[in-house]
Amino acid sequence: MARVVVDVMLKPEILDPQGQAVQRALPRLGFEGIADVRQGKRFELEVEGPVDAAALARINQMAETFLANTVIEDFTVKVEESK
Amino acid sequence: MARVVVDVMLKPEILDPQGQAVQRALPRLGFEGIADVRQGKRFELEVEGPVDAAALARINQMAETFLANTVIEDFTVKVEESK
Amino acid sequence: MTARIGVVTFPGTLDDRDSLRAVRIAGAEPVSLWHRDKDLKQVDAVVLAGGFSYGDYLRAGAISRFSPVMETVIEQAKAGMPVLGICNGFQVLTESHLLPGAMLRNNHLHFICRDQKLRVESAETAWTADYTAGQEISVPLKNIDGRYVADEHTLDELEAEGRVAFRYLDGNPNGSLRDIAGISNAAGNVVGLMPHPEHAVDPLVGTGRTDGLGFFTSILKKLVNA
Amino acid sequence: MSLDTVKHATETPDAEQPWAELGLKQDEYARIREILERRPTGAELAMYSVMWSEHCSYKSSKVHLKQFSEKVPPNDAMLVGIGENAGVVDIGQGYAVTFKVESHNHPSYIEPYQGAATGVGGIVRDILAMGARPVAVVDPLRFGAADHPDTRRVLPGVVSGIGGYGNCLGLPNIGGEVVFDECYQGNPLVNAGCIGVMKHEDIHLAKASGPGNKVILYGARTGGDGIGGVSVLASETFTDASAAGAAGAKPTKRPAVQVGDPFQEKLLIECTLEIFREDLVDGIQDLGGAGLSCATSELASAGSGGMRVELDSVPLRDSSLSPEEILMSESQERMCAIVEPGKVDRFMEICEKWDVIATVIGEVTEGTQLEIFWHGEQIVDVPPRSVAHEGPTYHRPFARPSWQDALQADDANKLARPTNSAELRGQVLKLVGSPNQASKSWITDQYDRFVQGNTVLAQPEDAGMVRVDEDTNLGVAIATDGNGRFAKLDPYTGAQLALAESYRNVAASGAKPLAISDCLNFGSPEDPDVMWQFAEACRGLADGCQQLGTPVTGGNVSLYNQTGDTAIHPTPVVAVLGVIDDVTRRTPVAFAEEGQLLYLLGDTHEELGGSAWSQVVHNHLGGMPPKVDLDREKLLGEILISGSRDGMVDAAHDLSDGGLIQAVTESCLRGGKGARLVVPDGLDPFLFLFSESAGRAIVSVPRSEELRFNDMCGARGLPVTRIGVVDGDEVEVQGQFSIPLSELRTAHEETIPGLFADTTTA
Ligand SMILES: Nc1ncnc2c1ncn2[C@@H]1O[C@H](COP(=O)(O)OP(=O)(O)O)[C@@H](O)[C@H]1O
Ligand SMILES: [Mg+2]
Repeated sequence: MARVVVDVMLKPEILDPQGQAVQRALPRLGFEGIADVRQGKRFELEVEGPVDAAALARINQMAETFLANTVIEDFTVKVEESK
Repeated sequence: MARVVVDVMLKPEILDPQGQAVQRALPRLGFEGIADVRQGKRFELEVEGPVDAAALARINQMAETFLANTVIEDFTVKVEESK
Repeated sequence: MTARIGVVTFPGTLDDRDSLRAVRIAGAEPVSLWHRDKDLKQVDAVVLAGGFSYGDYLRAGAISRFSPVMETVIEQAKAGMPVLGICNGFQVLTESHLLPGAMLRNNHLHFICRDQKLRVESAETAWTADYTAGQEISVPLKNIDGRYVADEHTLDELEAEGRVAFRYLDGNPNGSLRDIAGISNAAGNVVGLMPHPEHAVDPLVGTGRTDGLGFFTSILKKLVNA
Repeated sequence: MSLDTVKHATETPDAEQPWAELGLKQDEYARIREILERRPTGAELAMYSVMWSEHCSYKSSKVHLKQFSEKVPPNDAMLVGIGENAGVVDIGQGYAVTFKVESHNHPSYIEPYQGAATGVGGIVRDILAMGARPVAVVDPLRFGAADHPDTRRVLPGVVSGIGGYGNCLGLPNIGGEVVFDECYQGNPLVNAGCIGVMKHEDIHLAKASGPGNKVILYGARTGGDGIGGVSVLASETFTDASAAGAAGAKPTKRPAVQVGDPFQEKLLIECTLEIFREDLVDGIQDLGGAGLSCATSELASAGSGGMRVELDSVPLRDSSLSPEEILMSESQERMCAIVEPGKVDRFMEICEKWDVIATVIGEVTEGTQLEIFWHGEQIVDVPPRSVAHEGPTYHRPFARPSWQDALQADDANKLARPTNSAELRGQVLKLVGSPNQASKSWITDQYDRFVQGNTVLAQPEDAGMVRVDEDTNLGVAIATDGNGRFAKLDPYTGAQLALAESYRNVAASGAKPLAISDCLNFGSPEDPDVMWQFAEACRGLADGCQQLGTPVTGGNVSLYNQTGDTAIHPTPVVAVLGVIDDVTRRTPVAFAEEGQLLYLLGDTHEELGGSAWSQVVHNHLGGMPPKVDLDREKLLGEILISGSRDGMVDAAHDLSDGGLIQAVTESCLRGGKGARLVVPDGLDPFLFLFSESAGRAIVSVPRSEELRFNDMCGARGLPVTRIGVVDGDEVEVQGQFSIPLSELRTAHEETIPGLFADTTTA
């Protein structure tokens, strides 16, 4: 079984208060030198069968129509080794 | 500036209601062949200065104590090219 | 003669009983609709009630949008049937692209429950005819994903076409762009808003106001006079 | 490793067993061998160890809890008493109400969000299991010092966990408490309560009877989370527990904290209510602490005794689980029902409608043993009573702590008091803005209080109130209170003060107090000082309930709330449930009408021991807590209830922490109206404002009702003093000082957001 990872992040122009809150908290916790933080979602999909071009096309479509809302989010699809 | 990505996922034995909800919805949307879905968080950190061993050690510690709660979550730290 | 107004229950919908009650108090006939049924039981209008359908997992409204009942609701809404989306219902409407834009986590990241003052910006929609433009009302607000966003072009278009139906007053509670609390589609039959008019129909409970009843009397009059 | 079957256990009597790692004592293990007349199998050992843990067996506390049943006050409202998932009381018109408070303290320290969330989930399932629709939740909370860095981690997580779960279930949160004290630094208290409503005929009990009836497990799949949660988290000192949680050290390598799925629970609620409506179950039990071990043994024990379970049928999330782990798993959002064979199909249909997984895992048998099978082999063969109801009982030693006298001798009435009115004014502002007295709306605004459309009163009112019947306006009210500072000074009195305050809050809202539930939060029972506090608190509560006529219907004990040798303040939290025939008669706290007269009901004494003033101004804890007079509380309650019913009182607010000035400030800010106060003759202005004498309330009375109200108090013998009038936009104490409402509001409302608004839980 192969693992495909879909990362979904807010578009750069959309305010990301979660990322900002993390960033603001860092100095207080003693972590300096982080100029920006963005927080998004990571989906790990365990795919049955081969991850060929057809499968990837389907996963791209799934990300586009469902896993991400492209009004506000961008996504990337990557194939990973499964454990 | 370099980008470091911290992925935080629920440990495998911990219930992941969000991932399950996504997985259950997929067949209804016409996407078959996904055996499992886990949903986690992705943090993109823009790091000032060099991402050397010391910086990575600090980021690891930040992930361990703040970005993840290691009672229920695992994390990985990766250095990425910045755009 | 009265009108039949349907209220959809998705798994995780919470305010369906309140919406049915509001419909009844306004004098219309409440009809429960179930997410798995494509059949809308001949209702004249539909309310998508508040709550956490599918736990709001993935994104609020993202999973419900694909339910069988929504297939019919989307089709009928495009044909002119009045649809009101309250809170989670509004999120379902944006996810379904019946209304433009999207809902995001509140800028302060917390769930917020409070009595919220609004200005009714448009009395031209199917659900607001009993108000006057500029009227100020207070209804409960309660959500964590209530921040309305859309691109500048869309926002300008909504303003120009008079489709910003409600705006927050006395402080923006969640970072919604241009203080937008609710919008309508171009035809005015589909309206979505984050605050909960169905919780403001009985002076005994909630915040003790009845400012929300106008939504339900508006639609009833429109349907009965049609 | 080969399977440890009953047969194998009989053949290998001397095999080593990890009873100590599982938290059992030598004599407890010996007792198990005696019951079974052989060594237990691994699965049996697992069951006994979790069921005989402090959390499930109440082994240290039950000798003291007995009093709640023995000293039962005369009251015919009680339909189901202590011993079931929750008690049930009759509220008239054919309705019954069930309610209970439980703790989720230790998990909430380790993982604040999920610990608190699953705490709400657990108590809601208890209420559901009684046959009731859950209608509201409450959350009494205690945290470490407000400005301690770790409180910034724990509080926001706990609050979002309670909100995240409760809001998603559609349960209005109508009350609770937030208290800060450094004694809770490593041991926050996260108590959660729930109220449910049903018709009398819908009451369900947790028992399995009727041989041939099916045992159905439904809800979430069983996973490897929370294994041994009760034994590890609730029965050991905290240092061990956090190590176990963090490192997953014992008893298995799996974490003892669970992630909740409120969406699944919402489906479980709707599905279960539909199953009740069609009368499809004979007995039902929720799965909470100790999971299937608890549910199967309790159902069997309370029924005819015999049950056979095929463990292979349990739907799993993780196929690698061992049978012991399946029995111990505390996966959330599961229920277990006993169903007649002819009703199984319909039961399954309803589960399918709600997308809830349901599986027949066994059946009720003729015998008297609980028998569990795995891959066709028998791994458990026990008398269920011995697991569920006949656990060990400890008579732990207790003794009045050696430091108690010195603490009580350190009299707060001797602390330096303000010497002029400017100082008095300054202390008022300091008090109303101190973390414990400040407005909690930043927290409670994160909870949905409107959902279900029946909320008549919610925080910051004295009591939460929900309408039960839309046609008759019948309603119920609930308040929870506890003051660990008072209990530390004198646990007997402290427990009674918690009861009195909660009772007073319910009465102030206009409802008649009916019954109580409690959550007893204490340190280690192995410390005789703590055990004395516990014994005294139980005695005080039982005596108090007897005198007030309000029975204890159920509750929860949380022990081992301590860090090293230092225990938390003894913290009995008491929830009082009241009934009101017509919710339109409710009394809010807000002073809303200018010109109305303000009256103080009750007597004010020199009582500053444990007071908010002594804490805020002097950081002091010593002396004696205020005296309790429960007959007076009862009389005060009757006056408040009559005043509301007969329209003599427009607003009422009980006096407790912070004294009169705190209550006046809250009522003024709530109504947006000021007040002019006159210090009664013969009373020191400082004591008038800050004393915390019990049995008092302030009321706002329309001028037209003044005579009637005074006559009523006079006739019944309740001291009543006119103290001022609702007026203007400042609080003025004549001859002393005045403070504009805006200044009070800033002091009162900015503290909590100032401390926590910028926190983040990544
Ligand atoms: N402090 C207490 N006061 C009264 N009853 C209590 C108290 N603690 C526990 N009980 C009762 O003992 C029984 C067992 O408690 P518990 O184990 O919490 O219930 P459950 O098995 O539903 O979790 C319940 O009926 C509960 O109400
Ligand atoms: Mg229970």
